[in-house]
Amino acid sequence: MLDLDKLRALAKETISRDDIKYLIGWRQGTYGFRTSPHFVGNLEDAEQLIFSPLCSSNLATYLTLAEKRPVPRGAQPDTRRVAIMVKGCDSRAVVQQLVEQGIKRESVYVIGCPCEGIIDRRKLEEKVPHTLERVEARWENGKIILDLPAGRAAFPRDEIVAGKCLTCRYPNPVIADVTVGEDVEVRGSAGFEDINWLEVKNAQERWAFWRDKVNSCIRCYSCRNVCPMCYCAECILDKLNPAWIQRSVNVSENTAFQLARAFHLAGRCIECGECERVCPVEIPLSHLNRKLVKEVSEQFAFTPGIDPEAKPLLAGYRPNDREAFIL
Amino acid sequence: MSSKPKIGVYICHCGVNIAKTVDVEELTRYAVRLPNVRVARDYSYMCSDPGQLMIREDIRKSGLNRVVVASCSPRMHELTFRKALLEAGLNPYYLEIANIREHCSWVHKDKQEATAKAKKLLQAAVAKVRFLEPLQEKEVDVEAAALIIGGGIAGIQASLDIANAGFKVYLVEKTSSIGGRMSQLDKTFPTLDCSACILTPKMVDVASHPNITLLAYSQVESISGYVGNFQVKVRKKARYVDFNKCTGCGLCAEECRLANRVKSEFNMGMSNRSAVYLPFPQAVPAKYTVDPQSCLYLTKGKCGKSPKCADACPAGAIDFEQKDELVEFKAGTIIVATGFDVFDAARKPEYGYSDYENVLTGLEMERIISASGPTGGKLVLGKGDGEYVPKEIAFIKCVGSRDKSTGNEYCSRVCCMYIAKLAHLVKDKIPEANVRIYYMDVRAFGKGFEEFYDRVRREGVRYIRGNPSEIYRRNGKLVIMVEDTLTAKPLEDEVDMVVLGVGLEPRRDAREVIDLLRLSQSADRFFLEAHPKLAPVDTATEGVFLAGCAQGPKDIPDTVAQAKGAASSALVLLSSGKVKVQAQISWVNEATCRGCGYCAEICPYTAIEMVPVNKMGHQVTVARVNEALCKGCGACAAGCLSGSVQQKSFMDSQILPQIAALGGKS
Amino acid sequence: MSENFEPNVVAFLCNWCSYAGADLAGTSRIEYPPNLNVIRVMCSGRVNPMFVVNALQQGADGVLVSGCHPGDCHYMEGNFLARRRFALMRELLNFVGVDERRFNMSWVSASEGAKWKDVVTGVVNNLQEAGPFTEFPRKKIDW
Amino acid sequence: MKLSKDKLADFLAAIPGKTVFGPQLSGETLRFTPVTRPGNLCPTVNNATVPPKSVVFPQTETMFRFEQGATDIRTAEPSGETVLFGVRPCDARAMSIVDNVFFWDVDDPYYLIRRTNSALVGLACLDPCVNCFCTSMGGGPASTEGLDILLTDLGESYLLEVLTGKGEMLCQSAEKLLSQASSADKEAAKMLQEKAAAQISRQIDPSGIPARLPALWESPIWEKISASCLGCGICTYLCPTCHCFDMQDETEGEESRRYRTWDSCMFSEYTLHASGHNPRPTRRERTRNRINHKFSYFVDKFKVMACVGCGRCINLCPVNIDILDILSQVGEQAL
Repeated sequence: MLDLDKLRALAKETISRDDIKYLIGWRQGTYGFRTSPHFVGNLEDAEQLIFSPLCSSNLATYLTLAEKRPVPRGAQPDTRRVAIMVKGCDSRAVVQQLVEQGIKRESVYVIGCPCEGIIDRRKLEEKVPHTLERVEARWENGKIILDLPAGRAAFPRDEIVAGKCLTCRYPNPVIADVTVGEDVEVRGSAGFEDINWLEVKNAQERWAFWRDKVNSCIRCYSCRNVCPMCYCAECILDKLNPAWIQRSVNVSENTAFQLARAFHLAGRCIECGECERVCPVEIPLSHLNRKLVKEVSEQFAFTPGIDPEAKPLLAGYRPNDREAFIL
Repeated sequence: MSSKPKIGVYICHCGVNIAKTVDVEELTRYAVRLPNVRVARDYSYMCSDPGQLMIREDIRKSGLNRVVVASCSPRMHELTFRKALLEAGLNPYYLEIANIREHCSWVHKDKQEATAKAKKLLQAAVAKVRFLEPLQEKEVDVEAAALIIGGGIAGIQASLDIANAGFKVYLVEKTSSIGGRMSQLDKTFPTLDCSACILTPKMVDVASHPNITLLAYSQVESISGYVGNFQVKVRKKARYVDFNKCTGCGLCAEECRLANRVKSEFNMGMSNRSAVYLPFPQAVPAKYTVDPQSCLYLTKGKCGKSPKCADACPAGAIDFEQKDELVEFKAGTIIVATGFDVFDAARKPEYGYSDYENVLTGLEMERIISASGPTGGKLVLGKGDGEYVPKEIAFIKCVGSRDKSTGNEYCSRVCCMYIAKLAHLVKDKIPEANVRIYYMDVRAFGKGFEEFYDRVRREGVRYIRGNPSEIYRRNGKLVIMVEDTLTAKPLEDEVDMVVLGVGLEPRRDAREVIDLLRLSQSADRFFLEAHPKLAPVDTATEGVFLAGCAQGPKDIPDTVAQAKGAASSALVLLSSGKVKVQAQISWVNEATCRGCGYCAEICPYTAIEMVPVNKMGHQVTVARVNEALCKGCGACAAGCLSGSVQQKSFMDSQILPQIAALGGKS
Repeated sequence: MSENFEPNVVAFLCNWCSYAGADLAGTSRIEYPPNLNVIRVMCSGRVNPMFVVNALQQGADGVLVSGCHPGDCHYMEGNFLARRRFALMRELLNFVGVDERRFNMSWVSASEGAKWKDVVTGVVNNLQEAGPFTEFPRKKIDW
Repeated sequence: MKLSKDKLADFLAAIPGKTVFGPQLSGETLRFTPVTRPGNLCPTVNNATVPPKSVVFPQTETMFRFEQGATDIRTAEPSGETVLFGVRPCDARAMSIVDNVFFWDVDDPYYLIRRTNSALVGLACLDPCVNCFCTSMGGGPASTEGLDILLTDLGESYLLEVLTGKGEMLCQSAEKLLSQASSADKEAAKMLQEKAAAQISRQIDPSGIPARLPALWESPIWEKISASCLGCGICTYLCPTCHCFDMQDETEGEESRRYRTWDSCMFSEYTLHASGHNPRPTRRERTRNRINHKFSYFVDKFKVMACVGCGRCINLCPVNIDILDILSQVGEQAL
């Protein structure tokens, strides 16, 4: 079990260093089961730092989301490191950002947090609706313990964790300058049970499934904006000249948008599941990503976000890549 | 950006080639209605002078700033029309071609369907041309040197022509001597010149030419760069003989412990040489080479007490410490003249080439008949006391040519005549011999060929039409099973020897050359020329030309002619000293580039580098294209996630309108 | 599907092999169905997989991407890069329920005019069976 | 009046010549879509994820059509009459607030037609969500502002209060399906409504906010609040009072249309000039604008806050940016 005092002490020590700009972690949210990204800039902020099964956000997004304001003439940009707390999946995002030169190794200080699974708020709220009081949670002996207003409750991990955690192969950070807590056992399935059921349906059934989902997309772009791999200064899908995708919201443009988003993550998606978590209309976006993860793994034996020195999948090839589909 | 598009559309009838199937008048009426089209005209031959004049006049008078030509493939006349634009003062890249001939009128019969398709193709071209941007053609200097790969007659001829024109030539030959296949031939058809007599003077010219650097016993290791600026790396294999000290006296070979115990490649394994050898007496350079595959010292590390060759060499030229040497140089142009391999007769087991020693290939027969060959020019069979003069001699043609079972559907072009020549030489040496030739067809198409064929028949050589099915041995004789297809009678023909007219095949290591130079192969696996008729010595790789049998089977005159053609093409580059580089290359919008480096990883030419730039006071990395290295494939553009890398003339903003035009129901 | 359905196919051909192969089919007067229209690119490596999605949106019933045979790419590697990209795009389209006959890829060399005809005929015949693309074309709804 | 629940289908069917929109499942979430089978209606669970503003102010709406090169335009067909069934009081109130904008200096013709052609049948909120704070914003679970009819769920039947002439017209066609409500029914409804109001535990007094905001323009709170903002469109797209739109042209062949589609001030390109300059360059300025627009500029112009306390932005923000938390920070900040 994670000792919060130790975590906060580490955070204080870290932000006191001259070469650290600030630390990105999590804090308790404003109500119920929410947590929020927390930017620790001083010792006081560090007191609110937590790490628990409720810490859903992939903070690696903030490494590339940070806006670069113009540096006044004569001044120097602040190039100090950003300290960041990462779960296993989040750490893969950091590695992939390194592969893609989105960040530099010397500009981040990675605090690894081994993770036994993150609560899916929707699953939990179904079991425990109408919770306004702030709730704390922790892992204990394979269960998740919640201090609910009505008293302590223990839930079997697999009942309330996010789908991504059930197939997680990297609960322990793959990159870290310092680690808090002990490494945990890999419990996620290596299979693709989450999408196999959809794959076996016929094309009409699959389209019926997706049309229904995509039809409800409101194009709020939260899936894209939350993605730690989506950090183009100007997204190609926002361009008006040429307009790859029109602004009108309908099945055609929505489908094209979601296909483009998924395809742009081919060989890059590190399965943090944030796109699906944030979707306000609950489109199972991870399915699209997972399908590509499956193909990338089966066809090319490739897993992104593991090796900072890896060559990007779609920037290379093997002469003997599968080509049974080619006429 | 440029001003509002004013498009001229020019629709070619191509005589009846297009007009017969596509309603060109209807197409013209349709074109005028397309957005931004100012003028649309049709004409019988748009590529003709009056056709081009029509375009130029319209540009001048109507102020057109974009041109669409609906005609043949852009691979035919894109350059023609670009020139017309340029002459009229318009940027030549404001042109788009709609291919309504090869992709439409020639492949469809129904006039209505073909016209409808032509409309779509035209609409797409108009959609694209609106978004085209002017491009500038840049020039780079051409390094005044040529690389020629292969030292056969093609490579020799090309080298001499280029060297005589005053340019530097690097001639790279894999074996220890130039001369190639021609040096193995006895006489040449149909004139019966002595092959060596006409070849060796040229070989000597090569060796002594001040402009030619001969790199024999060498192989090209790598080629990078681009037309005008190829960086070449050649591996000079160790000869274990000091090139400068060796006088070619041959004492080493005489003293070699393996003297007469190593099969001679030059004589097709029918005679023996030493482990240190000169492949044939007239070899150029006339320098000995230690064969690392057989030399006792090199294979076993020991040769008696000391290698006898070294002891024997008065010049002290033997040097077992010699290492391969890498030579690097720049070349502006490259000629590939790597020649051919003969068909491996063992792949036709029914002819018993592997089983019966009296079944020979044509090239082996050349060596036997040659005065410099294993028998000194005597045509005899058997050895020692069993030696006898063959009386019954058969030739079989099309072995490994025109034969689907071997994968070689093509005609090797030389077999008909070299067999006629060999038959003549046999009759010359053994007048009483019975010579017959089994054939499918006789193709005597060249200058003097038919006359020679006639002469050989008059000399008593019998031509029997039929493709033998099997050869077997009976009572010490060879029996040919064959059906005479003119009389429809099965024959069992008993002979003393059989000569197989084996065909020509691509070099077995052709793949290496392909990888080296990014060449393509045609269906017959020989190297593909840029155009079978109009660019027969060019390749898809700019600045690289083909000569000789590397491109396809041909006889000596054709080879020499093509070598001269390739030399002339190379000289065009070398003597102009400049070459235009691609204008349709990639370009990076540094403002939106996220610096991920995918494009740089993708680029097969390392034409993209990641460079640091200052954006609002922050150091960031962006991609940048080296314009001289970029070949304009556009793979980077398709791989860029933010659309920041674009290929000029093939930009997203130009292709998406094409897609829209083709997708729409017209 | 109805025999009369005439599919609309957008094809992306590399300049050096497939476009030249299609030219050769023309020069050789090899007849094939008129349902396929070609966009010329220099290399199959230029074809952004999103072009396929875009073509389907813009009214194509099917898409063909054709390049040089492996190892023959004029630019050495473009077709290999394209092969990977489209292997994935094909699976993704299939996963959302787009009939797999709608996306095709082929290797056609400059000397394979006859193969080009076979490819076009095959693609068109398959799409005739698959019928019009109705899943997510841009429609004039609301117009 | 009273409407028995088993007669709801008949009631909806009796409305002549009007399209009925109601909360129905679209994908995994509720939104207002045309009702084809009343059985699909989900009026009893939580409020719709997408507010009913999408009916009178569709996310994508054609304005007019034109042909390339032509000089005349063809305006869109006027939409038919609609009934919005099951509208929550907060969302109805939001529509009245948005009316201020679209009927301000000129009447927006597209909105005008859709709005005047629609009747709103409300449903009192008897089981508010955790993040509802309508009572703090001048509304309540049974607020009638903007509604033509208000229904209160009595278990077997709805208590039906006709609020406007439009509401009366609706009932006329279904007169036979309605029965008189007893005073006990009315009493029961009132009890339920009061209980619901009491259940709303998130409270704030926003009255001081408009005055404080201008003084906090350069306050560091904006930097802090926006630090975790992803810049997505959830809080604005799903806000019942947000009403910004972008206009674009689409062309197919020779035919084009101009349409408008929701836009969000949280997007970086919202204020991006063609020159590349952006007056709201970072999420700090955008977050500040969102709060100022709702609680300062709108109040200046229309004397009402552009927030009804529906709680959607709190529920759905991916990173727990909580508008009540922002307001309390604004309220607590030293000026």
